[in-house]
Amino acid sequence: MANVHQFDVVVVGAGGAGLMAGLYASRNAKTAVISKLYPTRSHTGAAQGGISAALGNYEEDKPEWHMYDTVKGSDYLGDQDAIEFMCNEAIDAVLELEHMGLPFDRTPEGRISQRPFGGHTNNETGKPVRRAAHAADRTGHMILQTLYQQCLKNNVNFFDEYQALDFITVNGKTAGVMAVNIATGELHTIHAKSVIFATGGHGRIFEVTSNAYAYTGDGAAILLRHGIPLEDMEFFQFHPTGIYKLGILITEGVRGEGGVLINGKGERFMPKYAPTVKDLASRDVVSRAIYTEIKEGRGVNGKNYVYLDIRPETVNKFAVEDGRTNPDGSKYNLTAEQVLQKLPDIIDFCRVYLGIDPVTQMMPIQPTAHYTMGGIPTNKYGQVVIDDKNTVFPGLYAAGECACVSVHGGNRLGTNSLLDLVVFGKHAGLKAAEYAKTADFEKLPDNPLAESQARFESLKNGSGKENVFNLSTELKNAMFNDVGIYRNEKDMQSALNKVRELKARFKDVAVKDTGKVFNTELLNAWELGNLLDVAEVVAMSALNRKESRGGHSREDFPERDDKNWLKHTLVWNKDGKLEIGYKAVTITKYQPKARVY
Amino acid sequence: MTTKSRKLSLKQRGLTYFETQMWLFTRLSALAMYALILFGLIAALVMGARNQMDFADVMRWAFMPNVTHIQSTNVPDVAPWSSVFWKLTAIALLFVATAHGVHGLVVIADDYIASAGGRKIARLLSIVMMVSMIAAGAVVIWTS
Amino acid sequence: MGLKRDVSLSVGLRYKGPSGYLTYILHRIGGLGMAIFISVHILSAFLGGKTGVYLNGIYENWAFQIFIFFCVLFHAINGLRITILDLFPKLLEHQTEAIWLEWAEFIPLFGVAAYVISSAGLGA
Amino acid sequence: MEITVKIFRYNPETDTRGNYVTYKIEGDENDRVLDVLEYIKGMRDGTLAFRRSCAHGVCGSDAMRINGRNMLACKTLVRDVGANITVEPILGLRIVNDLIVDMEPFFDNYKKMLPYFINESPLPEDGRERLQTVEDRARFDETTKCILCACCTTSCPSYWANGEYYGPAAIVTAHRFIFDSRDEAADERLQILAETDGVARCHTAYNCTEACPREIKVTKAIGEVKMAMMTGKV
Ligand SMILES: Cc1cc2nc3c(=O)[nH]c(=O)nc-3n(C[C@H](O)[C@H](O)[C@H](O)COP(=O)(O)OP(=O)(O)OC[C@H]3O[C@@H](n4cnc5c(N)ncnc54)[C@H](O)[C@@H]3O)c2cc1C
Ligand code: HEM
Ligand code: SF4
Ligand code: F3S
Ligand code: FES
Repeated sequence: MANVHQFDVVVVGAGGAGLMAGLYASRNAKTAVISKLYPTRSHTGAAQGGISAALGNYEEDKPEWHMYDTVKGSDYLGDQDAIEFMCNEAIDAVLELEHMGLPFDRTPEGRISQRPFGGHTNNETGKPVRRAAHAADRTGHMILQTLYQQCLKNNVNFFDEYQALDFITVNGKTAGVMAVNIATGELHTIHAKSVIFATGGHGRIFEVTSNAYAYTGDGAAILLRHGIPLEDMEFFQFHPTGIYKLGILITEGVRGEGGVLINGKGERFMPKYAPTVKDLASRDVVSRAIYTEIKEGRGVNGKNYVYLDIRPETVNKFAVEDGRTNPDGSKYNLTAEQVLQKLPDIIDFCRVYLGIDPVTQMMPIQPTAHYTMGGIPTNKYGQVVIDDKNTVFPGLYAAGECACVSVHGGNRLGTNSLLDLVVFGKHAGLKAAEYAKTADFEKLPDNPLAESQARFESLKNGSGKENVFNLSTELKNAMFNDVGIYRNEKDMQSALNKVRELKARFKDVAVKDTGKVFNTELLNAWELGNLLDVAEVVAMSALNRKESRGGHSREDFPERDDKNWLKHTLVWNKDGKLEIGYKAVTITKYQPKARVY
Repeated sequence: MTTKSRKLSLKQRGLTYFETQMWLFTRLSALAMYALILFGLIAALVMGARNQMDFADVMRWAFMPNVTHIQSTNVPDVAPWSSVFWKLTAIALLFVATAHGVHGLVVIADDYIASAGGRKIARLLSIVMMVSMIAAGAVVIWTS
Repeated sequence: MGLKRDVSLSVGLRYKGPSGYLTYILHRIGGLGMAIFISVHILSAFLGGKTGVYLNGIYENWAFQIFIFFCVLFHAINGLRITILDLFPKLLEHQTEAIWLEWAEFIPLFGVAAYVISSAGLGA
Repeated sequence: MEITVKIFRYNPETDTRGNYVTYKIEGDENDRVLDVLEYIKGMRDGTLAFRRSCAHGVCGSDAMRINGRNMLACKTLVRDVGANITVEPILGLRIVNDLIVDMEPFFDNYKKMLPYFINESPLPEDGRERLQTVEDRARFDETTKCILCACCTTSCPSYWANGEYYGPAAIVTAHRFIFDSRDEAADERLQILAETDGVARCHTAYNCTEACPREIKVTKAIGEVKMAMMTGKV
């Protein structure tokens, strides 16, 4: 058989999670990393603000506080064993990145610099604490680069611009993946003992999003087709501050540095919604606050946006009001130079896309679809678990945004995702290599390519009535408007119907390009198929959960309901029909209580 | 915590590499040529170039102050130009310009010759060219 | 499969950079021109006789002289810019101004010289 | 407003040379050129091939020549370039399909720079971070911004002439490590760059600096590397 490669471990995806997994797996096993984008193009590179760890480089901080904040941030839906594990590993994980050469910003003592971020607090005073380790406003970029560089140093095998199309399983065990070499159009079989999925999120189901074009939920959709459930897919994070209309992210670090949100009347409105931490409340809270302001007619010029203000005079004025000081107790005083130096990329985005200068003008922002809390269910070692009893699927792992451990529960705290990548990426890599040591290669089916080929062929041979671009636009609009920040029964039902209608129409999609070399049209169509599959799960899970929690807030059920809904949703695909089940939340130290910021 | 400053040895910093040395030489020789040309130009002016000669003559003189060049001007007294000093100056300029120019040719040749063998040949040829040019030029200057 | 990487002169010149390609290519042409000229010149002086006179004839042609002067002047001015910027990378901020300055020096100097040489050449 | 877009097309399976196709579409002056391309791909001709991912200038996928100059399609707005837009692939790399070029040679050069942190000395005893002053960190800040988009290298006349030249992007990467006070292999990298295809190939043409979408002062960084070679101070 042509184009068959054999590796102990194959990692699908070369973002932060995939590279970390690849790096660790390759130390103990023969490992390949395949990625549909060149690794440095992965969306981890877009992460701006920082990675959290209770290093305490400026002020006192503890992993327990980090854990509590994360649990609270998750609206008590996060599994506390996993959260504790992650927060305890955080310090070493960040230090390891530093040892790998990551150029963090520095404190005057030469240590890793940290900044405040939404939801990170000193548990004793309730005040914001500096926990986000950062490299200017391109922390993710530096993590991605550093990990890729370390992989090069360790001679990890890369298959760049290979898109995984299918997962191969034999006798309920992992046997490898199928991928297309985008540059030649050839299908390849990668025979492996362990497979790690790290394919990122699926934010492209929404109209306004900070996510990359590549965020099409490939990993989740592939596994869903193989009977593996998806967990908590109703929880999608809307980041409060995306550039108006474009959705490009303005990091929370802006508010960490003292920026404030201003409504159309020129008032700062966050104190109304979060009296203690104000603009630094967790994301779901801030997004809802902005949305409420807009709905109640206090958007700017009656439009769907408000302002984010980082002009030094505003920041310093409110710093006095809030009693914010420097770590040494001196007066907090932000200068224009500091803004330029700490947030260079943000300044650049504003200049390029808005034509404004944030040092002298306010930025028009609106909430933007940002992060997938749900995903492929795993335990804290990255092993994929396929039911409510946490049964492990042999040889299958997932990490990063496509996975749901779940450490983010109903709402992720800023900077916890990058941490999630490195911590669980590492453990998934270790476990996958360990499994490969003991397991044997499964015998490949006679023609492993058959199914993918058939799928591809049917895409190419559709009747050609439907247009990919139109279908995806309709999908994104339906999802953004009806399964967005505020949700209700009627809208979600209509979105679900819409998705199903689109799925039916997708069968007749037109693909004109018959070439082999970089046939992006065909691949885009294939990705749309994934988006539709994933969107259906999202809409269905959301419709099903009759309460408000974290990123999922329903107008018809505005309260959190711990009695009935303190549980994870699991959705399976059983022969084309979705089935819903549940899984208990692991609660160890912190019992659910009301969540106020 | 203090700011770290390191100093690398010649070898460590790559200065023992031919390419780096020639890079530096190209720039230094450029400055040297300016200096020598200016020197010749001033000499020409001092010796009466202002009213007896045309533009081309001055240029010729400036770029290579040897006897043959000066003979073709109207300067009455060419005798000092036969001195060893001016001969050596002219030869120095010749040497610097030739080395600079020939290495420049090598750089250009490298751009269009990718094979290691081809590059070797180009280099060999250029060394031959440089040596013969300097030798021939020196003979002309010295004997004129 | 695929198209070759060759970048032709005209494609390169159409690239809308900060005149980087133009100065680069003119510097090259200038250097090459001078190198050829000097070799020919030395050769002619060294050989003398008939061939010498013949070679002399080529480069004493006024049009050739304008070309050589162009080579010398452009190469010298641009070379000075490169030398200064290379030895003091801090000054690179002023690259654009440097290129402007370069043209401001080159154009009048070359214009005058070309006029002098050509009128002398045509007059003779 | 009406936007006229002239796009370089090359189908590797049928064409022996590229040609230009013009599309007229309705658009907004605040659209990104990438949006325009997406629209053309979506509604006019699905076979149009180009790379893209992040859509906001941080992944480096979509370097192309827009109106004759290297830019990221996602970081260029219609209002910046006007309603007549010409889009062509970047120069100096093999064109494989429409706007897509073969990036392998580019990344090969990157990989020659030992593009990873090297420090074999023992870690601090307390297991904490290696210390670095704010000034030392600032020393190489700018070159850490590189997203390997190849805008610089493919605008460099020297690279056009000679694909063996490592190119400005690779030197930027080397700079990021050479001037990192924690890294210990500055000498090895300088020696690699001292070879025939290293910094000596840079003729200070400055196209690279002008092309860099991350506003890295590329020529200056190269100049600093050259000076480090001369003075040995890093
Ligand atoms: C604008 C923005 C800012 C953010 N800022 C922060 C922050 O400050 N702090 C924080 O903690 N988090 C932040 N996040 C979230 C965080 O960056 C992401 O969740 C995280 O980077 C995801 O990493 P990943 O490794 O899972 O996926 P990615 O880095 O996206 O990698 C996915 C990989 O999978 C590959 N892939 C996908 N599908 C396939 C396929 N079918 N075949 C082969 N390969 C495939 C892709 O090529 C890619 O290499 C931010 C996110 C965004 C969008
Ligand atoms: C005042 C006189 C001169 C100055 C200031 C000067 C300056 C320079 C500089 C700085 C370079 C390096 C360009 C680079 O690598 O980027 C160079 C290259 C070159 N020089 Fe000169 N030079 C002068 C005279 C000459 C002469 C007399 C010759 C011919 C014999 C010559 C031939 C060349 C050639 C062939 C190159 C290579 C061009 C290239 O790499 O593209 N130069 N010159
Ligand atoms: S230096 Fe700038 S132009 Fe060059 S690859 Fe890096 S980001 Fe792109
Ligand atoms: S364009 Fe090229 S020649 Fe040098 S200054 Fe930039 S690398
Ligand atoms: S799409 Fe990422 S840089 Fe343009």
